Amino acid sequence: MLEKLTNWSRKRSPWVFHINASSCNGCDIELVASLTPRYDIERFGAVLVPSPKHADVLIVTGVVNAQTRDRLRRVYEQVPEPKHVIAIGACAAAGGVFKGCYNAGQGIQDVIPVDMFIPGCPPRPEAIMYGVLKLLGEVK
Amino acid sequence: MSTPPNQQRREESAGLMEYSTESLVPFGPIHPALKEPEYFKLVLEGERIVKVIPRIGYVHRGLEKAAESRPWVQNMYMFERTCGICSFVHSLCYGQAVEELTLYQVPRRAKYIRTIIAEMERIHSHLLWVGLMGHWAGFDTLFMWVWNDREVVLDLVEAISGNRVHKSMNAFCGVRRDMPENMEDRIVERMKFLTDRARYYRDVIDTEETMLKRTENIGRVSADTAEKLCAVGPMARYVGLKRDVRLNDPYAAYDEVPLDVITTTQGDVHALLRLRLDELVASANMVTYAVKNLPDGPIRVKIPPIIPAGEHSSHCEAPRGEIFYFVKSSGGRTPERVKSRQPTMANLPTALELLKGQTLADIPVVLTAIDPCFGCMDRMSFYDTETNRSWTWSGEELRQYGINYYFPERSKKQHGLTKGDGPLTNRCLRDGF
Amino acid sequence: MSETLSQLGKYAEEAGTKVTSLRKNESTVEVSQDRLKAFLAHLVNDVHVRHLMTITGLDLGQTLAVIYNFSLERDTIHVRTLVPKAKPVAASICDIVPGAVLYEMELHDMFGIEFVGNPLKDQKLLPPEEWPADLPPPLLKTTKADQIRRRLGLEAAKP
Amino acid sequence: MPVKKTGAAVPEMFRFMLEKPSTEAYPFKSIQLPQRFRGKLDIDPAKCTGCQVCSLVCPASVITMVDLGTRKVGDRELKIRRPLFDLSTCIFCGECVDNCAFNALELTKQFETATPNKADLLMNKAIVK
Repeated sequence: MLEKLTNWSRKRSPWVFHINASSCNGCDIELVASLTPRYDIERFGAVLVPSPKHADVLIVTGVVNAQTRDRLRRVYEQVPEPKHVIAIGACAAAGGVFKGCYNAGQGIQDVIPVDMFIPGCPPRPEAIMYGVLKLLGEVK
Repeated sequence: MSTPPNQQRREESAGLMEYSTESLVPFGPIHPALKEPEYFKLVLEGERIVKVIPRIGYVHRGLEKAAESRPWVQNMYMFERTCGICSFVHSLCYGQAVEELTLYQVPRRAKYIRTIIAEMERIHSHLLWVGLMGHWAGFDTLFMWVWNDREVVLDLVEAISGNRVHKSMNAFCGVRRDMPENMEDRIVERMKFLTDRARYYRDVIDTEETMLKRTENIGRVSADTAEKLCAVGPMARYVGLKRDVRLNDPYAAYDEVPLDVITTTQGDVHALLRLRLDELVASANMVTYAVKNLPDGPIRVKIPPIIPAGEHSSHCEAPRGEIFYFVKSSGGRTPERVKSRQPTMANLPTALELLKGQTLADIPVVLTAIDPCFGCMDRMSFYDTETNRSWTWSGEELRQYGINYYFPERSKKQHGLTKGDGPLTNRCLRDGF
Repeated sequence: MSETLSQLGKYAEEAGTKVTSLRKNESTVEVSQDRLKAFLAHLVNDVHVRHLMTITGLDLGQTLAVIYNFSLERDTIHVRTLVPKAKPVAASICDIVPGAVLYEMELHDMFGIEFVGNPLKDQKLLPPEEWPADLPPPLLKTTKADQIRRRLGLEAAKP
Repeated sequence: MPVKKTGAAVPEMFRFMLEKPSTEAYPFKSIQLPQRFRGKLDIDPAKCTGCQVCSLVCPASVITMVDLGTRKVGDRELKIRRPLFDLSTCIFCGECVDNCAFNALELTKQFETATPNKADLLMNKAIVK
C-alpha cells in the first residue's frame, strides 16, 4: 500500500537532475526552454533539482568524453534508487556528428544504463516532454 | 561534486596550509541548470577571490583533428555543432574561409539571408543571456518573461530553417533554403514586438532594485586591461573599445545594411545588460531592413567538392564576440588543417581578471556576465584549510547564497546566512553545509 | 594594404623579412624564432596592432609552424614562425600580449610546443586528466584519432 | 530592508495575470509545425536505387549500405545494395535529402520519436521487403 503511494507520488512529480556531458548546449537550452512558460513541463510535476541526491530522473546531454566520463558515473551513483536515465539528443544516444572524434564516445549507454532515448539534434521541447512522459507511462 | 576530495586536490590545498587566511575553492565541473561543465580553482582570502586558475576541456571533443579526416561539406555541419547557441555563425565563418579559397562569389541574396539569420541568432542569444542574468541575480520573473519572448524569434528561425537551434542553413557559396514566401510582414511585425519588449526590459533593469543591487559596480575592468587581454565582443564594447568585426571587416551583407555599433564606458555588469538589450534593438532593425530590401536572384552557387590548395582565415562577430577560423587546404577532398577559436576562449582571461577582488556571492553574476559558452556555476567544493574539512555547494545553493548576501531579509529563515556574519567558512560549517 | 601595414613593411624589410599579401586585407610575415619577440614588440607597441585573435599551430612534417593571428580593423596580419619538431621550444609572448596565455597553453596541449615564460605552462588546459603521458600530442599528423580513442578507453563496447 | 519603490516590472505582472496563459496544451493537443520542419527521416523503398550517395554525404555516418545479393543486367552481375538508417545518431541536417537524385528520402514532421529501445530507431524499410 505504502509502496503504491510512493510510486504514485514519484510518477506525479519526477525530480530531474540535468548533467551536461560535453554537450554543445543545444539540447541544454531546449531542456531549459521546456521549463519556460510556453512549454512548462512543471505542469507534470517535473522540477530541475540542483543535486543528484534529490533526483529521480537523470537527464544526460552530450557525447561523453574522457574527462566527463568519470564525473557522469559518479553523479549516476549518487542518484538514489529507483533511478531512471534519459539521454537527450543524437550525441547522447550514439555519438551523433562527433562520432569518430578522438575525445568523444559513442553514446552514454557505454557508461551508464539508459531508460529512454530522445533522438534529435536537438529535439524540440515537445519531444523532450513526450520522452519524459513516456518514461512515466503517462502517454502510451 | 560531493565525492571525497581526490589525492590531487588534497595536495593542492596542503600547499596552501601555510597561509591560513587563504583557501582554495575548486569550482565545477557539473552544473544542473544549463551551462556546460567547466572547472575553476579559486584562491580565496576570506570572501575575496585572489586568484583564479581555469581548467577547461570538459567539452573538448577534438573537432580540429576530426576535421582533417572529413570532407569539406561534412565539416560544416560538424563545426555548426561546436555550440548550440551561436551555431549559425560558426558554419558561416568556416564557410567564408573556404569560400575565399575557391574563386566563386556568394550571391547577393544569399548574403542577405545569412545576415538575417545571423542577426536573429544574436537576438535569441542576447535574450537567453538576459534571462539567465535575471535567474542568477535572483529575479526569476525576468527569466520567465524573457525566455517566453525568445520563443517569438525561435519560431521565425524555425519557419525559415526548419530547426530551432541548429539551422543547417549554410552551404559553400550560398544558403540551402530560400526565405519562405509571405514571411516579410510577419518578420517585421515580430521584430517590432521584440524592439518594444527590449525597451521595456531596459526599464525593468534600470528600476528594479533586485537587478540594480546585483549588477551595479560589479565586474569592473579598465579599457586598457581589456584591450591587453584581447577581449572581444560585448566584453570589449562595454568598456568603450569599438571592437566589432561587422564594422571593422564587414562580411555577408553588413557593408550594405545600416549597422549600429553600441559601446558604453560605464563598465560594469549593469552596463553589459543595457548594452546587450540595445544591441538587440539594433539587430532587430537590421533584420527589418534586410527583409525589406532583400534582393532577388539565386541563393546558391554549386561548387566542386575539391577545394584548391592554399590557406585563408576568416573572422565573424558571433553574439559573444569575434570567432576566428583558419583553414589550410592541400587541394584534396578534406582540409589539411582547420583552426577554430571561440569567443569565450578570448574572453576567459578578462573574466578571470573580473573575478579577482570579487566576493564569493558575485561569482554567478560575474561569470555569467561574459556570456560563457561553458562557464559552470555548479558544484563548488569548499575546503577549509584550517580543519581540512570539505563540503559542496550546488549552483542553486550558491545562487541562494548570493541572494541572501544581498537581500538578507528575504530568506533568513532558510539558511540563517546574513551579511557580515563572520568568515564564510566558519559560517558554512556551522550551518551544516 | 593600409598605411600601418606599409609602415610595418618597412620595418620588416629592415629586419630581413617582408610582408606578403595573401589577399585583400590579409598579409603574412615570416619571422625567425630569435627575431620574433622584437618584431612582435614593435608590432604591438609602435604599430598598435594590439588584438591577437589567436595562435594557430600547423604541422608541416619536419617542422611546426606557429602563426600569431593579429587583427587591426580591416587588416589581418599573420606572423609566422617555424619551430623544429625535434625540439619544440618557443619563447612565450605573454609579456608583450598578456592575452596570449590560454592560446599558448592550448598549443602546448595540442602540438607539444613548450612556451618558455608562460605563467601557466605546467597546467593542462584541454586534454582529459587521464591523458597518457607517452601519447603524442593529438594534432600532430602522425597521431591517429583511433589510437587516442583506444588509449582513452572511448572505444565503444559493442556486443 | 523593505523594497522602497516599485520597479517597472510590477504593472506588467498585473497585465500578465489578465492575459490568457501562453502555455501550449501539448500533449493534450497536437502542435502546429512549420512547413519546413525537419523531423524523422523517411524513405520510399520503391524509389531508392541503392546509389549510396546518401551514405557518402552523411556527416554523422547514419547510413550504412547493406548487400542484398546480386542481379543480372545483361552479362554483368551487379550488387543490390540498400541503405540502413540508424536514426539514433541522425542530426537532421537534410544533406541526404538534398543529394538524393531520385527523391526517395524526405524529412517528415514526426518528432515524437522517444523510445526506450535503441533498436526501434533503426530504419530498415528499404531492406525488408
